[in-house]
Amino acid sequence: MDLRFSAEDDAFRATVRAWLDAQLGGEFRHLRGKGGPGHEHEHVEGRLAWERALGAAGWVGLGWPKAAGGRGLPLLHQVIFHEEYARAHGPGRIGHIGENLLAPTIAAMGTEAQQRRFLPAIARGEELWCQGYSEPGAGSDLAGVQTRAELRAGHWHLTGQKIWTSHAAISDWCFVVCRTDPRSARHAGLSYLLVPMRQPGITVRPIRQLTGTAEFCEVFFDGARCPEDHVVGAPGDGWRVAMATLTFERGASTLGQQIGFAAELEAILAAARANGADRDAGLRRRLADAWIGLQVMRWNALRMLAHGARGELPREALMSKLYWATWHRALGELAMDVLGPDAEIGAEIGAEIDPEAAAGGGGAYSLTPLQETFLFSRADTIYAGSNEIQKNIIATRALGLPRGT
Amino acid sequence: MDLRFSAEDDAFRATVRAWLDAQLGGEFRHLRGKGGPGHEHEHVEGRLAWERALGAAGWVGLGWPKAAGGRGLPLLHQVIFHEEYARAHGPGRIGHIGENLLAPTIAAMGTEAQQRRFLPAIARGEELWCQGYSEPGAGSDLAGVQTRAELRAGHWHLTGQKIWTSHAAISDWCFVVCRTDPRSARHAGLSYLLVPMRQPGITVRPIRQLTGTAEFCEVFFDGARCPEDHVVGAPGDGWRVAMATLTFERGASTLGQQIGFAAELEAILAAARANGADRDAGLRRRLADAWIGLQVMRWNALRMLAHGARGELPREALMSKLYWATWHRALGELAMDVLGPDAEIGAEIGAEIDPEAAAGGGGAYSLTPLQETFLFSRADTIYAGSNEIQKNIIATRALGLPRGT
Amino acid sequence: MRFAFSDEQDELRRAVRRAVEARGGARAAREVVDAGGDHDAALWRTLAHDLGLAGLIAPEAHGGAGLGWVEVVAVQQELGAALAATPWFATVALAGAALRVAADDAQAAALWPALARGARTATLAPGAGVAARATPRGVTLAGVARHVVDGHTAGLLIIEAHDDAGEPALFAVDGDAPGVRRRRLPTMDRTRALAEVTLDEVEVPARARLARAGRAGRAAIDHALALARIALAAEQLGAAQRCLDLSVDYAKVRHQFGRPIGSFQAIQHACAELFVLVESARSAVYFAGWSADHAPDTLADVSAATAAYCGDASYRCAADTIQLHGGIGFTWEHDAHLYFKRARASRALLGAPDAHRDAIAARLGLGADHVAREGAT
Amino acid sequence: MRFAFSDEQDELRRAVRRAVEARGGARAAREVVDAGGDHDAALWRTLAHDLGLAGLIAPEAHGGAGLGWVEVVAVQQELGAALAATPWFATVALAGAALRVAADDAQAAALWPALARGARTATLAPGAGVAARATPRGVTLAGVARHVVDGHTAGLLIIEAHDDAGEPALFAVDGDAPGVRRRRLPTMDRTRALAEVTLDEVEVPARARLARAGRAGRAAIDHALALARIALAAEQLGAAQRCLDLSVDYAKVRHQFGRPIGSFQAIQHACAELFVLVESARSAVYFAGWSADHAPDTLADVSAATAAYCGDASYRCAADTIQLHGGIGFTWEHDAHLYFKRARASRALLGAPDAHRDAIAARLGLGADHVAREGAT
Repeated sequence: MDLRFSAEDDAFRATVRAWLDAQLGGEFRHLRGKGGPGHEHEHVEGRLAWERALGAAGWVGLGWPKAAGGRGLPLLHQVIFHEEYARAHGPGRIGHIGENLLAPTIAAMGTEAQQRRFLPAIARGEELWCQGYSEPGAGSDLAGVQTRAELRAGHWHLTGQKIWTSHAAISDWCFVVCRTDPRSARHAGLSYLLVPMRQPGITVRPIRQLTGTAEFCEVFFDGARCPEDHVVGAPGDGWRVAMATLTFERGASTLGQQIGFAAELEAILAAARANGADRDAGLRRRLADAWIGLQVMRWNALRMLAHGARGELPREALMSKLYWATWHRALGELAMDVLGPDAEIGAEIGAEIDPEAAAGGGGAYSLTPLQETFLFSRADTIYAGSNEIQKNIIATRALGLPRGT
Repeated sequence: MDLRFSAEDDAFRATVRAWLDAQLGGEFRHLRGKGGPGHEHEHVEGRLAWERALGAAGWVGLGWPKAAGGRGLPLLHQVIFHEEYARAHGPGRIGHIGENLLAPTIAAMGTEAQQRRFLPAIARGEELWCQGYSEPGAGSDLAGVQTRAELRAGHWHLTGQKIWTSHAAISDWCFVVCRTDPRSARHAGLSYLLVPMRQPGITVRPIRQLTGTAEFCEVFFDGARCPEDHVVGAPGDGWRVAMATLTFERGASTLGQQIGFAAELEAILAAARANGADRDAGLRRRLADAWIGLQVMRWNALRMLAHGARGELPREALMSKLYWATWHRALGELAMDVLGPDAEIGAEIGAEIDPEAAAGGGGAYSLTPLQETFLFSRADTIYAGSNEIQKNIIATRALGLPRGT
Repeated sequence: MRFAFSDEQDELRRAVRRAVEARGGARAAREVVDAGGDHDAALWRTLAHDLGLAGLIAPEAHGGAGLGWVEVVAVQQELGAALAATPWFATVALAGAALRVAADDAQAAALWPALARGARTATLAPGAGVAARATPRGVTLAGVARHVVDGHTAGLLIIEAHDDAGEPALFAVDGDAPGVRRRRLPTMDRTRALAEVTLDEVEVPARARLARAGRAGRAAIDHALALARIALAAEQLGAAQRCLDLSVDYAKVRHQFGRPIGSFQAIQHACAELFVLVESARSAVYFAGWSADHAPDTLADVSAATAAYCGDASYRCAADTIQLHGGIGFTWEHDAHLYFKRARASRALLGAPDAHRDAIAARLGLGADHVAREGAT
Repeated sequence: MRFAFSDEQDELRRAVRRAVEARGGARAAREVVDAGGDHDAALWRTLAHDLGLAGLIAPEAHGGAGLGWVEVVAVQQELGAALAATPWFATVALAGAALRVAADDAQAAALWPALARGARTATLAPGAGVAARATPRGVTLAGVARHVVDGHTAGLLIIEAHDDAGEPALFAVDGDAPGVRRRRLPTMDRTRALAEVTLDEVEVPARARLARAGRAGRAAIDHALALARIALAAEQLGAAQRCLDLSVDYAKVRHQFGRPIGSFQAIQHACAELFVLVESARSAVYFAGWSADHAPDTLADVSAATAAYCGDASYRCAADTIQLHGGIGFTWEHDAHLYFKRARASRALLGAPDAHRDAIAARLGLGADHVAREGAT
């Protein structure tokens, strides 16, 4: 048992910190703390520039194999990067999906031509990707995908609809799981296509969510095309490729995420001290319990990462989504209970409702950060595998219980 | 909306109360508060005499049809009887299964000969019944029954094993669901037999439970017999009869049960006031919540009973087992938390362990009443349909959700 | 014994249901929200004028129907199911409760008729934020009442104010009286407006103090709040039932993995748990409504128990409704978030569940010598 | 970074596992319970003499292995999995923690060797029930310590006692010293003996007061308890893991409705939730064990967090194990109730989870001016 970082780790951390401090204290100062879950609408142009700055400085693809143009850094160094990134209040990473999902997939299963075409642009922070998995009729059930692609004259022609697609409006590319064998069902006959987003035949419609902002999009394909060779793996092999993509997220960003959680918790603690909610023994214990839950989350993450650094992630890693989503949702509820009746009152307290904004439809709906946490965290237990799906996965994969029929 | 008892109700209540006070203040004084769930081993002989006294005074079969030898009293009068019975600390009713499960079944589905043979003896409190449903391989799943009965020379010959049978050791009769068509499976081919318990070929073995006492029994049938005409309904029709039995419990005893719960809660409140646990805001709220939960339980029961008095019980009645079992189990945990470290300490606090009793095997295991509540209430969410089964029933029958496959 | 609405009470309930459904149910509330408006004026017209419900509990002598809290429960249940954005709750269940409990005959005669006709709306502003100072001409009120339901639109404000000795009383104040400043607060739940009401040395005559003999001061306010909480609980019940209905209906039609999600045990058990909450809330609300009219001695406990139970139950139903709907339940388009936000706001209105539990604990004699013992250690 | 046992630590863990399995695992604890006995003497012999574990943390100079809390965690995890009824926990994890923290060199030299050899057992009696009065000859101890683990059998008692000013200290007292009366209490969990220890004017020399420079008084006791709680949490982890294993194994073989019950989503999700608890408890216990040896500054918080988490997690695992087993889980014959009773007892030992939360809340600066504010109102 040795839970210290090495001297080499510490040196790497210092390098990261120095660079981030310089950038986020300078040119990109206005981006500090912007973007991220629930805030993807903020400072989009600035954050696109930031992606290019990260790429130029070599901070994209830290964990990719060197052969694929990455730096091949060990998992713990990636973790350190994310920790420092969070501590420096780095803006929400628009490039996350390309860097951490698509790129490793192409590196592992793509052709050499695909690697040459796509990886450098991702590493430079120049091309952005979004993920085309979910559909209105296939949320948790990827095998229920109905978007179709037909091969004609050297191009795949796509028809169908994807949903819950983050960054669709600003992405250059989308990796799309779709049905290329019309007679197939379920897992068979799916393919994994790389589709340019900026073309006729693709319509993106933002989905307004309960926070009033639009975090996700619907993407409609109606005759959209991509070249025949923009398929990862063989046609019909899309299920396997799609599943592989899901395993590439090694959790390196987990500790960074937790630094964000810690900041939220600190804000709630401060609110409780300020409004006297901490005089209530029940709230005190819930606050302490939230703190305990966050420590345990950190210890879980360290354990998984320390293990993962030596190879495959252990079966215990299957619980991390369920854990943080449940914790964070409860934190949102705790925040509201700490604020008491004032929890209702929105951001522009002290100001009248703006009648013009209200007339514009949707009403002026400006939430406080804790209200946003409360509302947006309802999605945490739904997206990227709902709590129910996570428990199914733990039961069958970690515990070996027989699949339900 | 009118939640008052009528003058007629009140008069009936006065009659019940007077009789109970006379008996339980006199001849049967020593039985006050004895027996009942978790205490079925107490004062068995005295309680058998009590059953006969109840029968002689006309207090058995209050709700049976008059044609079947009952008094045909309305449901609210039955409720009043049970309330008064609980208030008077009447002993646990050994005759419950015969009176409230078997007798209505025979009244509704038995032959005239069966009614003549069995109902009067139950009404007199003279013949006791136990229920032969569960088996080691068929707990929640009655259709999985494997006990077999074969018709030879005018008698059914039984082979198999039942489990979780209350009062088996002192019962005269058992109604047994068993498989009479050996080629049948699941719900088909079952029959509902009336089997005398005092015969060779039946072995009863008490099951020691986590409280150290034996509440339930195993019953082994090895060549036990009953006459051919001791089948309720047609041979092969046992599933339907068995299901009907389960619907005859109309919940008349529910409010009486709640009076027992209220006494437990009062003891816990007193303990909290005495040991200062009520200085803890968290425990105060949990105690208040237990009190609230009990009020709601009572209001639920009144609503179901008032409705049931006019015909079929409403679908809402499907929740009562789940509600009280869950509430009571939580109450047991609350009792322990109120007692704090002292919760561990058993009944004979102040006395040394009795080395002889200890040497006798099993150790002297004398629990306090609150410890018994804590431990025995773990069974509440399991027996008579576990919480999981209750939720299945609510989902499919009350809410109309499609059955799982 | 009859533990259900009478035929007349049920007809009242159905009439309200028809009225809200004619407005499209929760769609009407959504339109109010999207327009940044205060109320669904059309629905209010129907309720107040066509159905005469503004005077539901007003004495018949003052133009009302003279009915009781069981009828309030019947109406509120349906308004809650549709998240109706009307002045009914504040006017009848809040201010009306206060008048019912605390107004003497002259005050009732002065205040009820306009309310009963639906010509004037009202609200109640409980709390300790306003001070009352006796003057030669009457009483001067000064302070701020926050989170006042419909406080910026109500024609009549019933305001709790405390004198120098800390004794509270209720005062009837015209919403437009000089010195009254009001502004709507920006709330997360936009289907029910909350306002801040500032009283800047507002002078009222002595008769503005509600003063029914023997029913004034703390006891009257507590009684009025007990009634108001039952009305709120009825609204929560209606909303919780609607959430369960939405969830069950969706679970029957939404397919994943080739079968309706309602056939999965996880979904079934979640719905079953909500069913228990909803039906138990119903028993509590009906019992409490009856108690309000017939069992005043136990009303405080019954109301607190009902409020605690329904506050938590309705929040849980609304929260789980989002989860049971998956992604779609998280969108602005779907009604789930409107129920969720209302449930959260209502759970903090008129006291949080834990505050009700504390009140019950105190009445159970728990922690009674808390301070004494703390001092001794 | 290595967040797992080293090879040596894991070999230690496996050796303990082999030892408890050779005794039949929980069956040995059951035999002790059924016989009304105190300990599994055979297992204690193996642990203390064959494996030399009585001296696990004793300094090498005093006959021990000089190892640390990660090793304690490794041992306790396996003892907990089998509910082992031995003096190891009280001797090493309770009294040993106190000696490690608070004994000066002379005291260590006097007390450790017999313990390290397994020739003497020991325990720790924390709490405020015993008074220490200085006398010309030394110190007189008087009072009652309750719920003392193995208090009636331990050869050495480390007793917390408070002087007239309320200052606490730890005293090493011979179990057979004149004036010491002890009796075993009848407990619900019979696998761990609790005793009441009465000190009737027991005279001890001044050197009985553990007095390592700078590590005495409240700070030393808190430090020792922080260590002890981590050891208890490790035991809870082992038991929780065993409960989950029992449940999962049963769910795979038990059939109802024609299929293994483990294929029902209700069972799957219940097991999945326990898995999260167990694995999180493991992370906490391992981290805490490492912190005990390497991060003293954060030890108090880490220990409290671990104790709170593991206390609740192990109780939940044991309780749900009964439910997941259905009727059979409720029988005396099945081990589930042994784990359940131990989990309940352990959850109340060395402080309940809520007490640990209160301690953390205080360190987070919550309610810091509680008393001041209460006084002001």
